[in-house]
Amino acid sequence: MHHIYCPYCEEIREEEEYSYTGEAHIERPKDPASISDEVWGDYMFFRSNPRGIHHEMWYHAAGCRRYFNATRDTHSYQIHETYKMGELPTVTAPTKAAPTKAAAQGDAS
Amino acid sequence: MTSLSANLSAEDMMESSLHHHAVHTNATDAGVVMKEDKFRGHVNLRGNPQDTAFMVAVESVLGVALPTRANTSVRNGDTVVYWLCPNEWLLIVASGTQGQLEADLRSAMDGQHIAITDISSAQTLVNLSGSGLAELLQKSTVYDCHESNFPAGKVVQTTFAKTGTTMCKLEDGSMDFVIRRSFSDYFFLWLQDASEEYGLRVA
Amino acid sequence: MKKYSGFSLFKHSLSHHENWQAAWRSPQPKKEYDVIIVGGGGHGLATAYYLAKVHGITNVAVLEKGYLGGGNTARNTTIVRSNYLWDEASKLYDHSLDLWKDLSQDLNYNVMFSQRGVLNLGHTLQDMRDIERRVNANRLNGIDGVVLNTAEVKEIVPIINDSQDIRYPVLGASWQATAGVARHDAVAWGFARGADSFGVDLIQQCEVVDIVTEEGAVVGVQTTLGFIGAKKVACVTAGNSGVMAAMVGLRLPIESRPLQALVSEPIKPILDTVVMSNAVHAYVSQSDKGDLVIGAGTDSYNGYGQRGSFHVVEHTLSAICELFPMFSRVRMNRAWGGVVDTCPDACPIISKTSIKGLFFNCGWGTGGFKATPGSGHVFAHTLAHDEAHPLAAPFSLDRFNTGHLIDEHGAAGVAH
Amino acid sequence: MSQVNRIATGGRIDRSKPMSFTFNGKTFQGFDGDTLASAMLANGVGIVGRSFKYSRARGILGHGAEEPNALMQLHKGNETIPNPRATQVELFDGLISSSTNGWPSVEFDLMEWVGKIGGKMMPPGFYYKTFMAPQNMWMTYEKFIRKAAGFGKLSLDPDPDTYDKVNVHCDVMVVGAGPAGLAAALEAGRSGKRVIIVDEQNEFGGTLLASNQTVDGVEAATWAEQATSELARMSNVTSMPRTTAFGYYDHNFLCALERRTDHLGPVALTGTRQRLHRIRAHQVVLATGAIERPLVFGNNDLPGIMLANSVSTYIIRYAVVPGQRCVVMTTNDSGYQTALDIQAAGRTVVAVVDSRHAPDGRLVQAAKAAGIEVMAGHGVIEAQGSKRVTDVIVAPLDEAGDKLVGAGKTLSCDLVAVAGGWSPVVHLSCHTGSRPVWQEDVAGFVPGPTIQNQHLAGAIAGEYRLSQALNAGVQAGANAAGTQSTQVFDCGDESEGAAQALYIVPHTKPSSRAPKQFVDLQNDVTAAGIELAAREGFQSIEHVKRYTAMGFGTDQGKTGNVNGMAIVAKTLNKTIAETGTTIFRPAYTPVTFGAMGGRDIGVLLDPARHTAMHPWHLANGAEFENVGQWKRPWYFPQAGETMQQTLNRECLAVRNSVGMLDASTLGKIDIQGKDAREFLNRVYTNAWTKLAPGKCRYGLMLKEDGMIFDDGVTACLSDTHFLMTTTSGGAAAVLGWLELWHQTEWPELEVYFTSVTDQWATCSFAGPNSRKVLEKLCTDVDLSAQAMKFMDYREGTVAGIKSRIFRISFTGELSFEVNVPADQGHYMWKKLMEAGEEFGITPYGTESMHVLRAEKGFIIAGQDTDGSMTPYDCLMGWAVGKTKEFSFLGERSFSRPDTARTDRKQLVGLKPKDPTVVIPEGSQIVMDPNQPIPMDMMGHVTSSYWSECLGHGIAMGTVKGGSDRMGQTVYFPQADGRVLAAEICSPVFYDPKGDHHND
Repeated sequence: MHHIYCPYCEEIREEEEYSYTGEAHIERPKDPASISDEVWGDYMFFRSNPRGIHHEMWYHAAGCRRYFNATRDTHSYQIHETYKMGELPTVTAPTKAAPTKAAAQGDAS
Repeated sequence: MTSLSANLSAEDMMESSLHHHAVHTNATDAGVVMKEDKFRGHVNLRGNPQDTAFMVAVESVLGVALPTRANTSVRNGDTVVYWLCPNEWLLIVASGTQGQLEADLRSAMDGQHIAITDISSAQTLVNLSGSGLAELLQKSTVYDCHESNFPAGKVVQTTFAKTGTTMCKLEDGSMDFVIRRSFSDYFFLWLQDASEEYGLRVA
Repeated sequence: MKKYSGFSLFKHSLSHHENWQAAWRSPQPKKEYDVIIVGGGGHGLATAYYLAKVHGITNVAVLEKGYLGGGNTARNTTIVRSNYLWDEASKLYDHSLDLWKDLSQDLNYNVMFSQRGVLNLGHTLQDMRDIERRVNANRLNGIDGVVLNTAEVKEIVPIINDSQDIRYPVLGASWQATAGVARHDAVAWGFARGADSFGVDLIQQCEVVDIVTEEGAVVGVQTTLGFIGAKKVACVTAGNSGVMAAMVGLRLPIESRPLQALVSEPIKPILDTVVMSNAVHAYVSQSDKGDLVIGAGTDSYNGYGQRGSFHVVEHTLSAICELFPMFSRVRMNRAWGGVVDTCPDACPIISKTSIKGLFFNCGWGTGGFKATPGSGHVFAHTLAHDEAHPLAAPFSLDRFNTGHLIDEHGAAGVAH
Repeated sequence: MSQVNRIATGGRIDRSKPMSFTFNGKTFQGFDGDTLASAMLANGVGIVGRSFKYSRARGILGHGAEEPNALMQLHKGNETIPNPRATQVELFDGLISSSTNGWPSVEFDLMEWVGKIGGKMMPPGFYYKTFMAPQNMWMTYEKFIRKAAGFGKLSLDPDPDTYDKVNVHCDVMVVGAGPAGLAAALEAGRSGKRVIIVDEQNEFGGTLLASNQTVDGVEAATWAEQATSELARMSNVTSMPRTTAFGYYDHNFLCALERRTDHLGPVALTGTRQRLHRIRAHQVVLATGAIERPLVFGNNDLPGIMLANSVSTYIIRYAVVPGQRCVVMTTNDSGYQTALDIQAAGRTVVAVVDSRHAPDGRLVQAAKAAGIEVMAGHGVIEAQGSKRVTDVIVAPLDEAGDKLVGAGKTLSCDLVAVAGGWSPVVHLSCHTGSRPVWQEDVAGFVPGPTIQNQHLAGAIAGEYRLSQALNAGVQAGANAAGTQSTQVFDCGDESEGAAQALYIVPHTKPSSRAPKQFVDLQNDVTAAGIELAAREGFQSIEHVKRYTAMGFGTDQGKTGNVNGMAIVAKTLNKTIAETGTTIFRPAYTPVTFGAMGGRDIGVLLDPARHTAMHPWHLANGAEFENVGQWKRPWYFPQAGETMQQTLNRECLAVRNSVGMLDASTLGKIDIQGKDAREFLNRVYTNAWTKLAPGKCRYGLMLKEDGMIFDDGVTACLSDTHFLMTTTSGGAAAVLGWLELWHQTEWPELEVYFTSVTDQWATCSFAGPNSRKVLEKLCTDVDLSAQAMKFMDYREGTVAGIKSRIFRISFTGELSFEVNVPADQGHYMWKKLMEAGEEFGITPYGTESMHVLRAEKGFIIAGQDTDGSMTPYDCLMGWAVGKTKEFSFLGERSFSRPDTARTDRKQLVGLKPKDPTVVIPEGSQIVMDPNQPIPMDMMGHVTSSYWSECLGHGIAMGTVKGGSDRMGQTVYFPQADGRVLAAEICSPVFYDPKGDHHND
């Protein structure tokens, strides 16, 4: 049962107040019309899904109704930090850079 | 209330979402006492607290400065202001004055990026008190309502059973709850069930 | 492989069961294999079995970082059904159901496939519309299924709460009589024993730490037991698929979520079928040992911890007590979690990748157990021919670029 | 009946409060303070149950949560409780109990013979090896197998009890109120921190209550009482006996079950039977103690063979000696304490059989001094007897304890107390994913490393001696509370002799041929079975567990697991550390479903949301439909009407005069800010730049994949102020969606969103006479067709209430929606009903609303769409802006190859060939009704109704390439063999030109 610090309410609150809303720092392509189906599909569906450090968004649904980011270990469930939208994480994965290429790119039938 | 025609009183036309529960009442030594503070004016205010023009304008209308510390509230006579999030407040004012308040605020903040929304009918204010309150709260919300964590004046938005609430601790130790209209029947059913062992009185 | 039978049991009892042979060897890895299957769960072992049996490819290793069948195979609620909505999905799952029917004899291992029937309850008018739609689609695809009203549900499950005054009354259900449950461990062990008998190397306690490629093609894997060469690498690693993909700098349309399940203490038989309700999130059957086996919903967050949050279990149990008021006095014996690989359209990925020789079979989410034989069967074909089995073709990765998703959320909800 | 084994004095029972109870129909006496188990033993009850697989007679082994055998069926009727352990059931007067297995009785069980004969054929895994042929016979075999399944029975009646939950928070949570826990709680409590201490037993004290040691000169039990009452006096400490911490979840969240009335029996049906405590603790102290291990030898499951420490507990705490002539088998000093206790209780100690060759600890000396025979370097290799142990065979062992070095001799006895060492209760520490580690010097698994704020104290960390436990408790309490303490307790328990790590006592025959040597009594797992599993290749400890079912019982292997793991290790020539352990899962002891369901059942399962007009709907006999959490009127039947008759009446009223719908449940979002228009442009498919104040527009909302996810009408109140409506079920999701995009992608847009769903009550009245009705009540708005056009919005006064008036239509008729503050909604509804009376205004529900909109071909998102439909698929390209500057959400996906196909399923109208037919919703659509199965399905029927005003059935459905198939005939094969047919047509069946709503 996660116990999560809301950077807006400035308190640790119970998991029941929040809903998880997916991987953080995924930017919508600036000009969707100009990009390939692969890049668009990548943006919509493909995720890094690491076992370990993960930057993700939570929505304080039963609280202040703000979205914020968390750096959480998906294996130990330890939350290293939470930070406001627009801010960058201070804790990042030590290992090789998060994969950027969607597995479906190129020939993938 | 300005919107009412002269020959009709508020009571004739208005019905709080908890109206049909007013009949429920039992033991005078009830451990939980529920009192609805109905028909108060509820106004949701959005704006940028870093913008002094905004803060000054609001204070000039309300007579108190907006609370900018998380989970706090201020009071000024009949007016209560709850902090909801860094750019959102709930103003609870005397019944029927919300229309005027909205007008005053709009004129005071003409041209600013704000939002003012009258939600007086969307929710109601319920006060719970009594010797059974602490335990009732433990049954009803995941938030830690112990005095060491919940001093008078604090405002918390959290879960209440399977719905949500905004709650505020009062000086006398009782608690005010903001309950959404459409959930108020559920709220009362829950209250009845959860306060069974303490006894419930509707004042 | 020494045949199992009632007679062999009797024979061995005379020698106090001292002479049973091992169900499978514990070999050291060879230098190279034609195919390396990463992941010794049901799907991986089934893939190895059919590779050897159907396609004659036996220079195969299954690498398992823990123990065979120790992941989701050992953690699911063992429901087997094929009444999915869309043609692509229902045909794949029904192919699997066909294999289930003869699996025990095919493997000479009793997987205890018990066709006791599965009910999917409807609680709202829209639920019932979806059920009608799904059952009609199943029927015209040759998959058995009927729509039942509340009274007919009550006939099949006399202990169900059929009151229409409850919060979400049972309005009806879909009923697949040929669906049921199976013994999850036996499925993994049966496939393992079968694959081993064809010469497949099952290597446990061997974790793949990297996938080695040269010029965009797979050449092998780096493991805790050293490098092992391979012409083809097939990842059948469910919740860990994202981790595998990351080894070659790829991402998948998958998020790994905790899925929890629990069992009660054993009680005398009281429930003879499988009852599922997506709407109130409750899935329950009773095992041959007497425990009520219950599936809860997925947690909302990514998690590899094989455990979830308590409120998810609470939510399911309040629904269970609503549907079966007498279960309120039963006690939960044990709860656990698995790591499910959830896909945006709640359908699997059986696919090549942009890297030559690297294949993935994943994305089965909450519903993979039922597909074990079918998944292995079509994936083996895909590996053997470098070309998707017709039933697997719709489940390639490129559907996420073309938009040809097969959305089983709409009607299937949490598709246990 | 006399209590043959009850001691005249001592014990923590109240002899002045005798209590009678029944077991398997026989009546016995016990005392207040007894458990059912101690009372049974006091009365000389031997056999309490039959084993799961072999139906062997079983007696009581332990005295608490570890008990594998004594599973009871308590009470009668709907109060019956299956499977509680007799060792954990507090005795009360009138308690009714029976064993859960055994036919015709536990004393004489026919299944025992099946077990004896068939047993040889039933090694672990035998199911997997047979019952395979023929395939279809498994269901038949299974029927018989299932007959033998389960322990207790369940009543078929609903649970009469109530349960609830509380959310509690504390600084320090102490689990276990034995010596370590009490010391920790005292230390933390004195610091003023908020402390919660729980213990599963009826009183605090744990082992202190069954000890004749002293703490700083005070009797152990007395010290416990003093500590307990000091804690009770601290207002910052919550002490909870009868409360089991059963689960330890992430971030220091623990669940504990408080049993409030179980000890009073089923008399206390009022009040809460059990309460679940959901505890969030800053720091946790685990002081859960240790469980004594039995030893594995031939027939070690016979009644009369018990844990030594349990025998001592029965004697000292309950004043019960469970036998006359006792053999103690031990591998460490603690067994000697039991021998002394038995002797002190006036019964015979035949011998202490010690596997160690030169034991000489303090207790060993004491036992020898007391004249007790000690057989060092020996082991009990086999017990004998049918329904109770009558003899044991004792043989000399080598130093290591794994070989016999001489002939055995027989000792006659009726009680064998086994002391095989201790297993720390690590269960809770495992729940958050921490794997226990083997610690050689304490010969047990102790908790592994964890990231939780967790402290260990006492036997759980292998600190078995009383003084160790107390002092560790003090330090753990101090660490948890962030204080310092130098307090040290003296219990005069200076070090004992080293224990021997012995798990299975060798027999003259190999395990496979020796009498059954049980490891897990509840699941009938034997040493031979475990060796067989290893032989068959099940070498991972998890495999052994799964193949043999070791540890899968309701005791989760509390007594058997470590012995089993040791046997696996031995078989594989590994160390126990190498073999490792299985991981324990919640619950530590079984937890009632009802308690976890709490109050969230019945009407409280999920909130039911009501509109302001709900009381009127109730009073007027509405049938309701669940829409999301809302209760919406489905239809308003009148006496004697069938549902269809009601719908016909309601629909005709709208078509011919006027009808009214409560539309308050539609989601409403107030949007303010100068960038509101731009924001709408981005989230809706159509253009909002030119929508003038006082005008409304219908909008489609898509996910990025281009699929419709919600729709609704949005009104422009002013250039910077809009009111958006959403579907009833979608309101929360849409608001979250808008906030998501604003907060994460477009924070620069100056716009605010506020939910006003509950603020406005909406009376939607439609029909040719709707204007006339409104005109009667609205004085300050020109409602004429010229002045207030279709899709216009006005503010005005209706029935004296300031209202928002929309001229929008979901029925195709002239139609108005009056929105008033919900406090006045009920009043407004009544006034409109009054005003409409002369026109026969008719309230209608969602079903008629569905019919009316279907006659016009309007979609219902979620019914006609399913997350796989684009606007084009719904033939609603007209609602998609083609020239919008910003690429609105979902637009990009239209050009994906599959989404761009022209032969996608499209939503069309379906006109039944037989006008009297209403095609069932959900019917699948085929072109060739004679095609053999599998048939090619073209789509399905999403909506279908009888249209009274048109006089025929109408339907909407998805059809592949439907828009190019107008006029073609499609077929709907039904389950009952009928094949219905319809013609593909425009979905607009009624008033295609829209004269009515433009009227």
